[in-house]
Amino acid sequence: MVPGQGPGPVMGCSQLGSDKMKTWNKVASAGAGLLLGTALAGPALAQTVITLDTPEVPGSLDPSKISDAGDYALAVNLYDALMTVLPGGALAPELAESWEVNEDATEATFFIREDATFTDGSPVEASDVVYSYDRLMRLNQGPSNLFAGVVESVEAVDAKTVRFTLSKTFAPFLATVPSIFIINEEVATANDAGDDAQEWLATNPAGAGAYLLKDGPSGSGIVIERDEDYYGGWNESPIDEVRWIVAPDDSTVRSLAASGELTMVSAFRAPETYDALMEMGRFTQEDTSTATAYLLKLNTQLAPTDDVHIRRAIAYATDYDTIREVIYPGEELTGPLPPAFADFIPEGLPAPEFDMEKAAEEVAQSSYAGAPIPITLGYVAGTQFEEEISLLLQSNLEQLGFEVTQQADPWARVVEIAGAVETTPNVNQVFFGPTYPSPDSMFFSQYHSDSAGSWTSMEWLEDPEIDALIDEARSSGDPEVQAAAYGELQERIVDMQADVFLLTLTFQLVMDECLTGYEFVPMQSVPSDFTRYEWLCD
Amino acid sequence: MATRSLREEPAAGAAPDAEPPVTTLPEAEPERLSAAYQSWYRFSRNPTAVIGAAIVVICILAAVLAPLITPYPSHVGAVVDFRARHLPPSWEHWMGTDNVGRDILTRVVYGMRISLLLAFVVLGVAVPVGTLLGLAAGYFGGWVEVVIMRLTDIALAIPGLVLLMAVATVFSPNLLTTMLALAALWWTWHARLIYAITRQLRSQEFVEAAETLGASTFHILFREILPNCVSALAVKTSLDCGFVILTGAALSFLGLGAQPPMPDLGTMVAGGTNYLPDYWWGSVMPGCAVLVIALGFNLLGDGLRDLFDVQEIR
Amino acid sequence: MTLLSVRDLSVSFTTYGRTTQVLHDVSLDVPACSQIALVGESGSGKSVTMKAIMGLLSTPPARINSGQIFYDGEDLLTMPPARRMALRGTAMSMVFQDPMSSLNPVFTIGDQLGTILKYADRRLGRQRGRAGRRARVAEVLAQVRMREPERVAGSYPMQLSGGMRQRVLIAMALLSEPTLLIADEPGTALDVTTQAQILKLLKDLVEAKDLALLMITHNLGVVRETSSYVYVMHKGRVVEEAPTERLFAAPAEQYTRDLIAAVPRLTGPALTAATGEAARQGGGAP
Amino acid sequence: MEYLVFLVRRLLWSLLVLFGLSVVIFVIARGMPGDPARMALGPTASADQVAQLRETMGLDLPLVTQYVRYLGGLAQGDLGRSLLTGRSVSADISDTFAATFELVLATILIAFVVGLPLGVMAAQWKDRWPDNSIRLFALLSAVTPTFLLALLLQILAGYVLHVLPTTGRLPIGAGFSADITGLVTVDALLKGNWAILGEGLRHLILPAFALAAASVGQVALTTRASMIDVTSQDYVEAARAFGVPERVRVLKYMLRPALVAPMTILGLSFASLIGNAFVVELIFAWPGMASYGVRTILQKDLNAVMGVVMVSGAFFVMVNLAIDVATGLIDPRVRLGGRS
Repeated sequence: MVPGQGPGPVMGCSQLGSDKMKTWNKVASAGAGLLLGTALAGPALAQTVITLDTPEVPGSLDPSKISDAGDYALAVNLYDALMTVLPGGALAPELAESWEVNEDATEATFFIREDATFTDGSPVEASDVVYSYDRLMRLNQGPSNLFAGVVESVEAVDAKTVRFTLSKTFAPFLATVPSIFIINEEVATANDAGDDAQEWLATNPAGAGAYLLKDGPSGSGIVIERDEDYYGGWNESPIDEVRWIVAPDDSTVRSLAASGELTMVSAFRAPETYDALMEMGRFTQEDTSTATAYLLKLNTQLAPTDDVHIRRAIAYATDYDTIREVIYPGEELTGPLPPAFADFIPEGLPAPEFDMEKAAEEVAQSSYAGAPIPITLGYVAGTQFEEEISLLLQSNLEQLGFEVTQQADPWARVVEIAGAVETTPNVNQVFFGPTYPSPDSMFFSQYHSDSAGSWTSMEWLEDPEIDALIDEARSSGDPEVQAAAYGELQERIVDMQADVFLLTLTFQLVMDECLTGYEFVPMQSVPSDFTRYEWLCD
Repeated sequence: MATRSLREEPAAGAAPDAEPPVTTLPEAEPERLSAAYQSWYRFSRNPTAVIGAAIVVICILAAVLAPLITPYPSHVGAVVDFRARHLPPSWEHWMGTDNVGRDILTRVVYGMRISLLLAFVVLGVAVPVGTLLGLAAGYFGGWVEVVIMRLTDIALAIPGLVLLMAVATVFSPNLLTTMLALAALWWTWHARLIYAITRQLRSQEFVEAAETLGASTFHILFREILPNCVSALAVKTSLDCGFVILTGAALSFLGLGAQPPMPDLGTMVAGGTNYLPDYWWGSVMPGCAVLVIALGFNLLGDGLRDLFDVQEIR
Repeated sequence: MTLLSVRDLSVSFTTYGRTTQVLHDVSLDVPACSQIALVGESGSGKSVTMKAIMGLLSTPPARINSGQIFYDGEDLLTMPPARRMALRGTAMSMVFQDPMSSLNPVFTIGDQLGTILKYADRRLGRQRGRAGRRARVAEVLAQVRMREPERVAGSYPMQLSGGMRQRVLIAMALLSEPTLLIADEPGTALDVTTQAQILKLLKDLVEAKDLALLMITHNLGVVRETSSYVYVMHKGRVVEEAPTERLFAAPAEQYTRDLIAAVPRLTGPALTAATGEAARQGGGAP
Repeated sequence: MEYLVFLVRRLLWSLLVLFGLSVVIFVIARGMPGDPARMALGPTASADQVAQLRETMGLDLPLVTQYVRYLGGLAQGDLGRSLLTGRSVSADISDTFAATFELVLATILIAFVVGLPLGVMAAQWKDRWPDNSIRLFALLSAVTPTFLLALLLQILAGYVLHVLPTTGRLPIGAGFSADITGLVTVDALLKGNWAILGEGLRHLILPAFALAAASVGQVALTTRASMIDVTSQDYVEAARAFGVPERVRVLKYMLRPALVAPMTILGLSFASLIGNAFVVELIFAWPGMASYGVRTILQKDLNAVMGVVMVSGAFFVMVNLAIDVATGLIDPRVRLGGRS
């Protein structure tokens, strides 16, 4: 029987139809590719594809090397961890269906889901967790610093049970567990060329994540596609494919959006860019408050910012409104903790104010009064808004008798000059958000002596009382003790004006009207886990 | 004798610009045209050369007189006026304003200062060094030649822009580093040029005559040979001014320029890209300024080339 | 019968915005099978005259103000360009002066001669294939006493000596069997003995083939050896003309007398010696 | 035979330059302030860890020993391990080099296909309006800052024309792997994949033209100068006197000897072409060595930076070797007389 002639089976007809359709589609897309340049992806039947821009593709897909939000955004889709973080900061099960913590919080035991599988179909077992953790610590990169000196050992109790033993009580420990992505030990060791499979894992994922690598990574982008067999299951209208296109400049982002290639735009672009995108009509903008603070870190050990009056003068000479309204969108920030940690912020912390007269009074009270005061303003080279803020501050400080030197450095150099008091500029523009959902992440990295010499702690506080308060909160399982310590910490830091609290970062998330599911997660601060998104249009 | 110019002794492969019959003419002519007149005639009839010279002179004058002629000299520093940000070109701001409300024309003129300074410093180092090494390699030959010329070969193979970026991450990127690094790579071009000329001249009679007469090496190098390199050097240096400015702009575009608030053309272009295409003037105006200076020096160099008749220099 | 006749030729040049007349009413005749010399110092206008005859003047800057150039009774200056093109390089041919620069350094001798022959054939409507051209090139090279014509044809100019290159230039002129040969100071760039060989070769060829020769030179010794009639040029004018013997015997003009006095004697023995040398080096006669 | 000698001499010569380059790069890399091991481990590492890595990296050995080790690695194509990606630098670079190579190849092609005819035309009409306009155009394209041109082209294509893509080498997710030669266009051609070939070319146009502009100007100006130089040579006059048609004179007798100069110039200025390729690659997100190079530079990933500079230098040497071979074929003077 010849299909298409006479009343054949319904199945056959529709197949024929779709076959024809496919062939036609191929021809059309080939022709269009040559002439018009429509996307080449082929038939794409009812595929939901999301395209977003990124300033760069991570150098390595290795989850043990995650050092910034961009790395994390990719890894969280390719790999799963024992636990995950929900919007609002609550911890939720992922590979582990449940966990137990012993009384003095020195042991945590995780029970892995029976049905949890890696993308190659093999089951996720306790040995994989042990391997992943040990490898993380061996490489000593990425999130390993969260565990050094805290975790004593990780052992497999049985195939599906794994126990973390801590060397001391460490209250925020559970919040750090979502940072350990679980690697498929079997695959990794099979590809280990004596380098802990670093070479192989740099370009090949071996995880239990919801997405598979489809294309890349290359200097122009990376593509991941949905794993239909993902053990965690899928929502009704999932995202089938996610493409990151490298767009180094804002102008590239805009031209990509103008030619209809973007469904979602990355954060941290210039406000002008978001305005222009919104004018294109097919995007929605969602402004979300984040847990990221934008600070001027003042070097408290270097003249003239070693004088609290000078530090206060700088705080008064900062034009917060102009910065928030014109230069960089954000909300008020009153102290070290952003509003996302509202539960821990004590009442009555004064809001910073812009008052040149008070600034002049503070200068007059300082030991540097009466002569021109040399001061260095550091920021990251090439970031336009940081330059604008630095210029704004310079013009105000010059009115107060400061002699300003601007010091723009590439990020790698900022990291380096943060290593010594003498090389750290007086004023440093830094964004800092929690790397795990706990206030401890904000305090320990920025103000504890153990963190000295890092870009996160360019204040050079090295204050024993501050250290004691942080340690107290860490080693106590009691939320009230913690809250009290955090409260006092904030009051002290605000009073000594270790930082100028510019603003709380607002995410200007611009995405296609059809895309939904974004909610802010206080970890690595990028909207990234695409299992949580849905596509609402056809 | 000692100051015969290259024009009278055309280099091998280089032909006099004039039509062949001209060389047979002078005696048939009632009045001989003076060399100066010929030069001036050629220069002035070459519109591009005149335009080039004009551009260079105007740029240098503008750069020197910047505080007097720019409309908002204070905008060189940290002046911010966010109400006036991104104003389009107008009568008050011929080139518009930048992202913090400063007058772009003012900053472009001051930026030219930096560009010109860069060119003068880089070539101020590279030309004497390259000339000395080229003279030595060409005159002494032997191992001196081998060492120097092999060094130039290696230096040519170094991708300068890439290396400079690497160097800049170690030393805080600033103008001085950029200048020194550029100079460290640029001398090879001049060394090669002077080397080629010296090798040609070394075997010529006036040099041999001087050698026979027992003139000192110093005398031969600097009194006999060097004067014959001057016209070629002038052409090369003028062309190079343009290319040093271009390279400097590319470097500062990549973030290795002067520290703010000092205006630097390449940095201004890079900063303006965030606001393209709506506020195009932020990038395009300083970019065009780079283009115009580089064009000026190139046109001038071209004109000088015709004037001195040293065709082999590109 | 007069093969080439230049009548009242005036040429001017415009350089650097000034116009200078370089030829003033120059007239000369080259009868068939004769050997004529045009002599003058640098800048006398002899090269311009030659270029005007060959149609090689660049206009501008040159301009032919007046005059005629008859070849075989036809005015070259008014004939259709195609006709003139057909004559140039074939019926009237030229031996170039500088063996160093008149050959293209990046092509083999055979390639260059072959190309010239190919287009000469095309203009004259001759049918000759690649092999035919190669044979003709080898034949002409042999005529100029090249010992291994095939090898020479496969060489690049820089692989040949100056004298050999000069002979290649003569071969080039002979390719299309011309009736008039204009020689522009052949061999002046060579050493004296080699030059003498070249002149001897040229003279032999001209006589053997019954060609008319117009020899352009500043060298009165060359004039005496190669011509039967002389035109003397000075400052763009023909100042004297006479049969060679008479000119040397009784120069009419003071300028000519000065010229003769200024030239060192090129004596017979030198020439003879040179000829002997040629016989040794250049191989046997064709 | 002479040609073979010439080739061998050039080859040995290139190896010598590469060796010199490796010394220079090594000295610069080791002379840089800052401890590479410290930088590799980041601010949280302990002194013990740093010392251990120093030992692994061989930083505690005498400099000469370190260099010999480095050279030994180079000879085997081993450039060390990248701190940024954790992979071997040679693997990283070989992943990205093909894209750079394709871009540069296209650029050289454009430079000659556009620049050569312009130069020839300008020389033919010397000092008349076509010459003047071509010269002005060539000068303008030679002095237009590459970054400015790249940005303007991107805006033009992205906002005004919407005809050409502004980033990348192929549409993202095209799923084409250039596994034969590494060049997308060539591989698409070999595999007969016309759609990919079209896309590859469309993506190549803007970056290649942005990068080629300077070279187009340079080639046009040099060709013009050397054509004019050749025009006044006696052999051209001789060809004219013997009735060789103008077309043949220009395209055969003049162009061939005139070709050497623009080719040589392009070779000598190839290092700046590579530098500009970095700028262009960054602006158009071309997945070549640039983005890798820039990122490793910013991370002070020393092995990778040395690798990128070394490979760029080797690329320069390779291209110049190829140019030597080609000019040797074109001009017997080069291969017979050698070149100083």
